[in-house]
Amino acid sequence: MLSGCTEGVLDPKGPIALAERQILFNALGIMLAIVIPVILAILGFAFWFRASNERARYRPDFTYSGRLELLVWSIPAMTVLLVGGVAWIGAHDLDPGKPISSTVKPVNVQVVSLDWKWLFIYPEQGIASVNKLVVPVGTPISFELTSSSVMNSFFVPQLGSQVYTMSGMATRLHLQADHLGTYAGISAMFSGDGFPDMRFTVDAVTDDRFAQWVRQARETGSALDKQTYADLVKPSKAVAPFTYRAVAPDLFSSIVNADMGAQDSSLSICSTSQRAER
Amino acid sequence: MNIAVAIDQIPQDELPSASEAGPAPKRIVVAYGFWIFLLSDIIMFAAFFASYAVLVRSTAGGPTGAQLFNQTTVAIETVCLLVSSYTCGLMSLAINSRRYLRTYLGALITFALGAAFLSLEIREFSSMIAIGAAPQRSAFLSAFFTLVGCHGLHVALGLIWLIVMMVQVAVFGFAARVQHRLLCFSLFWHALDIVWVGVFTVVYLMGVSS
Amino acid sequence: MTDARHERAPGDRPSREMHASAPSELLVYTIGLFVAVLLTATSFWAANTTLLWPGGVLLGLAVLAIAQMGIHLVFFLHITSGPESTNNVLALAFGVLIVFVVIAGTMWIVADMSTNMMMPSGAPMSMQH
Amino acid sequence: MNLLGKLDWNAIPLHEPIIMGATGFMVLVVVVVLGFVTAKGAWLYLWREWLTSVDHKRIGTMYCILALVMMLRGFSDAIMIRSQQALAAGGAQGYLPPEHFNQIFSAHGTIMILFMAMPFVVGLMNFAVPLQLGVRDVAFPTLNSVSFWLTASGALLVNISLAVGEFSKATWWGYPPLSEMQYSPGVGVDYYLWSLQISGIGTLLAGINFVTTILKLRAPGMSYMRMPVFCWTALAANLLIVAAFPVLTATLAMLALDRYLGFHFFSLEGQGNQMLYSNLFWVWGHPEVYILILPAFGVFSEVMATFSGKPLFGYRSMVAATMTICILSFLVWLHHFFTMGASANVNGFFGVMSMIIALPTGAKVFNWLFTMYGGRVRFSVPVLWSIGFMVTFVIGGMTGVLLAVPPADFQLHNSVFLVAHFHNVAIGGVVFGVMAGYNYWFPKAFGFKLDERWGKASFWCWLVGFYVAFMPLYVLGLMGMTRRMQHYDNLSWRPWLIAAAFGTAIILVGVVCQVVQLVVSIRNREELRDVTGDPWNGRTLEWATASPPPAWNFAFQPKVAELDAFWSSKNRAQATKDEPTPTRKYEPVEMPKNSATGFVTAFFAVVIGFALIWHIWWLASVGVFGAFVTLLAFSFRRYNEIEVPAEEVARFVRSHQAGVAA
Ligand code: HEO
Ligand code: HEM
Ligand SMILES: [Cu+2]
Repeated sequence: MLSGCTEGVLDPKGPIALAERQILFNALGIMLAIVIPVILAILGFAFWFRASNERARYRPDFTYSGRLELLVWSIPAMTVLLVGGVAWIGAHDLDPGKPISSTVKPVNVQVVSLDWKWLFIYPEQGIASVNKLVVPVGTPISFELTSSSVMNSFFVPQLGSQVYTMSGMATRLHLQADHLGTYAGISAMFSGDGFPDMRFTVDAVTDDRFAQWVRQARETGSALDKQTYADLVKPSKAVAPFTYRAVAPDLFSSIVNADMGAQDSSLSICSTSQRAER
Repeated sequence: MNIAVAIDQIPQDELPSASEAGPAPKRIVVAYGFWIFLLSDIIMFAAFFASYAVLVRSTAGGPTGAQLFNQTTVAIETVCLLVSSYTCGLMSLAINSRRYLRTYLGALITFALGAAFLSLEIREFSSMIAIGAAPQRSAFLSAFFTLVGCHGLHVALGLIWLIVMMVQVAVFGFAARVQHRLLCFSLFWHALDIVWVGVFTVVYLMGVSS
Repeated sequence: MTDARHERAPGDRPSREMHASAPSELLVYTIGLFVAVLLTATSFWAANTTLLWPGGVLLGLAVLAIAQMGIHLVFFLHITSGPESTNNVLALAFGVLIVFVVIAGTMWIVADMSTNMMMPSGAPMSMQH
Repeated sequence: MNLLGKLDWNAIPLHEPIIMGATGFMVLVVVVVLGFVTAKGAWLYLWREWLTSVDHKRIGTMYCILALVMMLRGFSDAIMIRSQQALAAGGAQGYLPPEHFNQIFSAHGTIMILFMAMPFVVGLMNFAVPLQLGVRDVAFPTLNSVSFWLTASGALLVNISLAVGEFSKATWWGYPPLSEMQYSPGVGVDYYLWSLQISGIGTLLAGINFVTTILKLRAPGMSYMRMPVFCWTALAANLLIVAAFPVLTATLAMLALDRYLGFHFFSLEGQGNQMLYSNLFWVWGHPEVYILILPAFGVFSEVMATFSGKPLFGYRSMVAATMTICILSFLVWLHHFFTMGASANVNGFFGVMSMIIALPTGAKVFNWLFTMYGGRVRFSVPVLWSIGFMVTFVIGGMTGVLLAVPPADFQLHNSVFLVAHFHNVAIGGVVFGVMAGYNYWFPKAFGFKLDERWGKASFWCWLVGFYVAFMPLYVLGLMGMTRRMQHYDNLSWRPWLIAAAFGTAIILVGVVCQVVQLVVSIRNREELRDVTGDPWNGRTLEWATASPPPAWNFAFQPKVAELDAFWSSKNRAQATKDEPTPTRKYEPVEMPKNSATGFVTAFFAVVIGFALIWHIWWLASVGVFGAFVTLLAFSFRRYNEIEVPAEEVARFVRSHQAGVAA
């Protein structure tokens, strides 16, 4: 029933999401093995030892049993040991900051969450895109993420792990799409009035189509420099996707550093004061 | 059934250990309650210390601790507090032996030393603000002013409390309730010293030496 | 004044009847002051000397501070390990545990995240570095 | 300078029909209540017997009333969220615009955790703990009253925000930078800050009071291993309060400094660090949920033992589990932000620590199970809530452990799967627990039982309603739905959200049944009257005195020689039935005197809070001064105790015994 539902975390389209679904199922399975019997026992005991049941033996002195006590602590301990192992190993294997091992050279993408839209910068290709992420299939994507203002969380459920975007910092994430298709992307961290519209789409395309898209992008739209960025950063909701023909090379790092040093604080201040006026 | 009977049926034998001795006397209850309060207060300070530790390098291009702190002032402040803790202890001794004059004298010296500490701190703060090192300058300075200022606020409250207590000694004498409060006061005052040890070590000395 | 069966109030000294050999209270406070001043002076010296290896200074300051807090507890707050103040000590231990968890945990977590996030220079980090 | 700070007529949202309707309704209720009190001429009675009371039973009762009222408020918010999400699919925007919707869920979370669940558990502890310990009151009765009224002040401020200004739109976490002045320039976050700050201080004082009470005031003979389990869980919860709430106080103070004075703790400029807030918030936030659940565990322990007609199975192991949870709950907080970018070692460590809590919790579940084993379980209302809890909570606990697996959380964090998890434990654990406690101790507090039929109806509606309302959210979370969505595009979510709304409607019926239960029980109180003081065949000392207990709780100091003192004494008395009542000399009882300190201080706290929210500095100073003078006046009061004459005590006992005999 559930797997029939599209677009969820149970319908993975990449290695990370696939592994995470497996971990989810494994952990769930381990726990159900104990939780279901417990639930049945609760209902069974309650039913059998109801006061009106003449056949149940009344044993008011049954208040301690060393053997049962041992059992009581060791059954959950076994489960915790198993699930804890899964958690520890999983945390290392699927660490969002860990690059995906692959023979294919990864594509780098820099992600900036704005109020309330997403900016994707392709530093090697020298282009940028708003609210639409295009990636070649079978290629690891290496993300660096930051925010122009409040906290957000970059999340493509069908590709796997989410990670926060925070201004003044750059978080890391590695994902990969293994199947052609279009996937939904969202912000998973509440960021104010425009939050529900902070959606983007992910197009996983062939290498050729990707190259073609890059070429197209290079030919259309305007260039993204500090001026146009200052325009872009103004709060807006439900923005239709578009691309930038070129990107100022150090734009991402200046966004990350915007509020740190005095030199470029105009970038973040301008976004924020406008929003405050609302 | 008859409840009075039921309670009487409970065997009553010797009560050996402290945990079975029944409700503790008021003095112990009050002091213990205050003890728990102090622990919670120190945990609050822990949150400020943690924030300071996290933000100490975040000077946003502004002045650092090493540039701002004057060790001589800190040393004098420390001596004031230490000696005031001592005189506060002497005051408790006077209270236990119910000597008015010594109590007032102890309180007076404690108060004077506390006030001296406070005025030094205020001087330090205002001179920092005067050269632009205000809490709004950087995260580091926000954390500094908050942590140290919170301790200073406690000292100020302690001074007000001390005045109130002396009035109460004058009005009620060494009534049990006044004695309990004085016990709490001395706990409070000593605990502030402990916090100050943390402050001068972490903020001033480590800030200057590293 | 306190019932012998009960534990002691924090801040109270053991009653004289029970410990006839206990030193005079004035002496206790005086020793406390003396040792505290000594430790404070050592701290100030350690922070300013060039004789010590820099990393050692921080460690030394930390140890001196903890020692001094202990002195205050014992000589000014009269905390002892005796059975008549078990509850006081237990509460203190709980508090110290929480203080440790809050400070160490916060520093650990934020420092870890900061290093992971390639924070630009001047980034927040723990003080030990 | 403006005398009213930021306050003016625009602060009252006259153009918002929904808000004005809610406000009108609230005002109406208040007017009706006040009118009723006036009509009955009960003001003096109310002032003397309740508002200035320092009796722990009265204060406990008022806590519970506050919680029940706030539950209605929080629940109305929930209905609005649910109906909005059932409507706003595809292009539809529903009936709540974002700025309104965002306030509602923020208020719902804040209210449910801090002004519903907290007062309820504190109220139950207030009522039951001193009775169970066999003492006359808590350690600091006047402080207790201050605590209660400060909590009520916070709740009042939250409700004022409905009519004057707005509430926070920055979720119940209040994460900066969203909650900084820059992004939340309105007064909403300030309402959040000061209501939490004021009630938080009240809670902290209550925590100190209860730790002291439990550790220092127990009936003679009640060693730790003879303390009722509920007292143990109360001790653990209050230790957590004492340890966790100061961190909240500090954190909120830092955010307030950022907002009011331009400090840079968490701001974007000045190199503030937003991660620090998240970190400190959860240092408090995680223990907070255990502060709520531990007393609920205690209630279930009492209820299961009493209604199974057996001592609690594995008492020592229960105590050990309680204290283990108490300590462990301070070592897991990072599981609320696995996705912030910590390294694998940190995530792994906190993931594993979180799971370890399942160990003592599991031990508890098994011990309740074996308490039923060999018992005679009477299915009264409290037991139904308890069994409903056991089944529901293990599911919620399991999904919690699932979320504690970092890679799983990378996908489920902030999804409605998480919303389902915490409602599963908060409703299935805390709400069921306080409901069990409410039904269990009500006859003790008022001398008559609650109606069983309506109680059962309410239970079944809540149980079924809960499953219908929240199981769909697990599915939706796996389908990739995030929390806090004012509207959404994905039409395949809609059927599930409609189901959830339907479930909420069933819960609504349950809530109505509860109200009816109370009304019916009050009306039929003579039939439901319990004169014995021991309606359930109880085991602990609270059942050894009359219902409602006299102000002094026990005419004679009970002495305790074993666990379940009252139960064993009843058994022993049965064996030696014919012995005559020993004649005892009644002694006068010293009781703490009533005091208006709590009420007046809290009044000034509201003034301070309101003034700070609206930047009315002079008024804030007046408030501080007023509070200070109030406390000062209290400290100069000459007599804090009154003596109840021996004859009055004797008269009460005799009339009670006559009632029992009749
Ligand atoms: C009363 C409240 C309550 C309780 C009791 C719990 C209990 C637990 N919680 Fe939950 N929680 C609560 C309230 C919340 N939790 C949250 C969020 C939350 C998150 C963060 C998710 C995220 O943000 O992405 C995690 C990882 C957990 C884990 C756990 C665990 C492991 C337990 C354990 O204590 C459960 C232990 C119980 C078990 C396991 C069942 C019984 C055990 C048996 C039968 C033994 C055998 C079973 C096993 C060994 C599996 N919680 C939030 C979110 C707040 C927000 O974001 O707004 C809230 C309010
Ligand atoms: C009585 C039935 C209840 C219903 C129908 C209900 C419903 C909801 C809904 C629909 C949300 C918003 C989910 C989202 O963000 O998409 C929510 C959030 C929340 N609820 Fe409840 N709830 C109920 C009871 C409770 C209780 C008893 C508690 C706590 C003790 C609670 C605590 C919370 C919290 C903390 C939030 C998060 C608020 C935020 O996102 O800031 N709820 N609830
Ligand atoms: Cu948690």
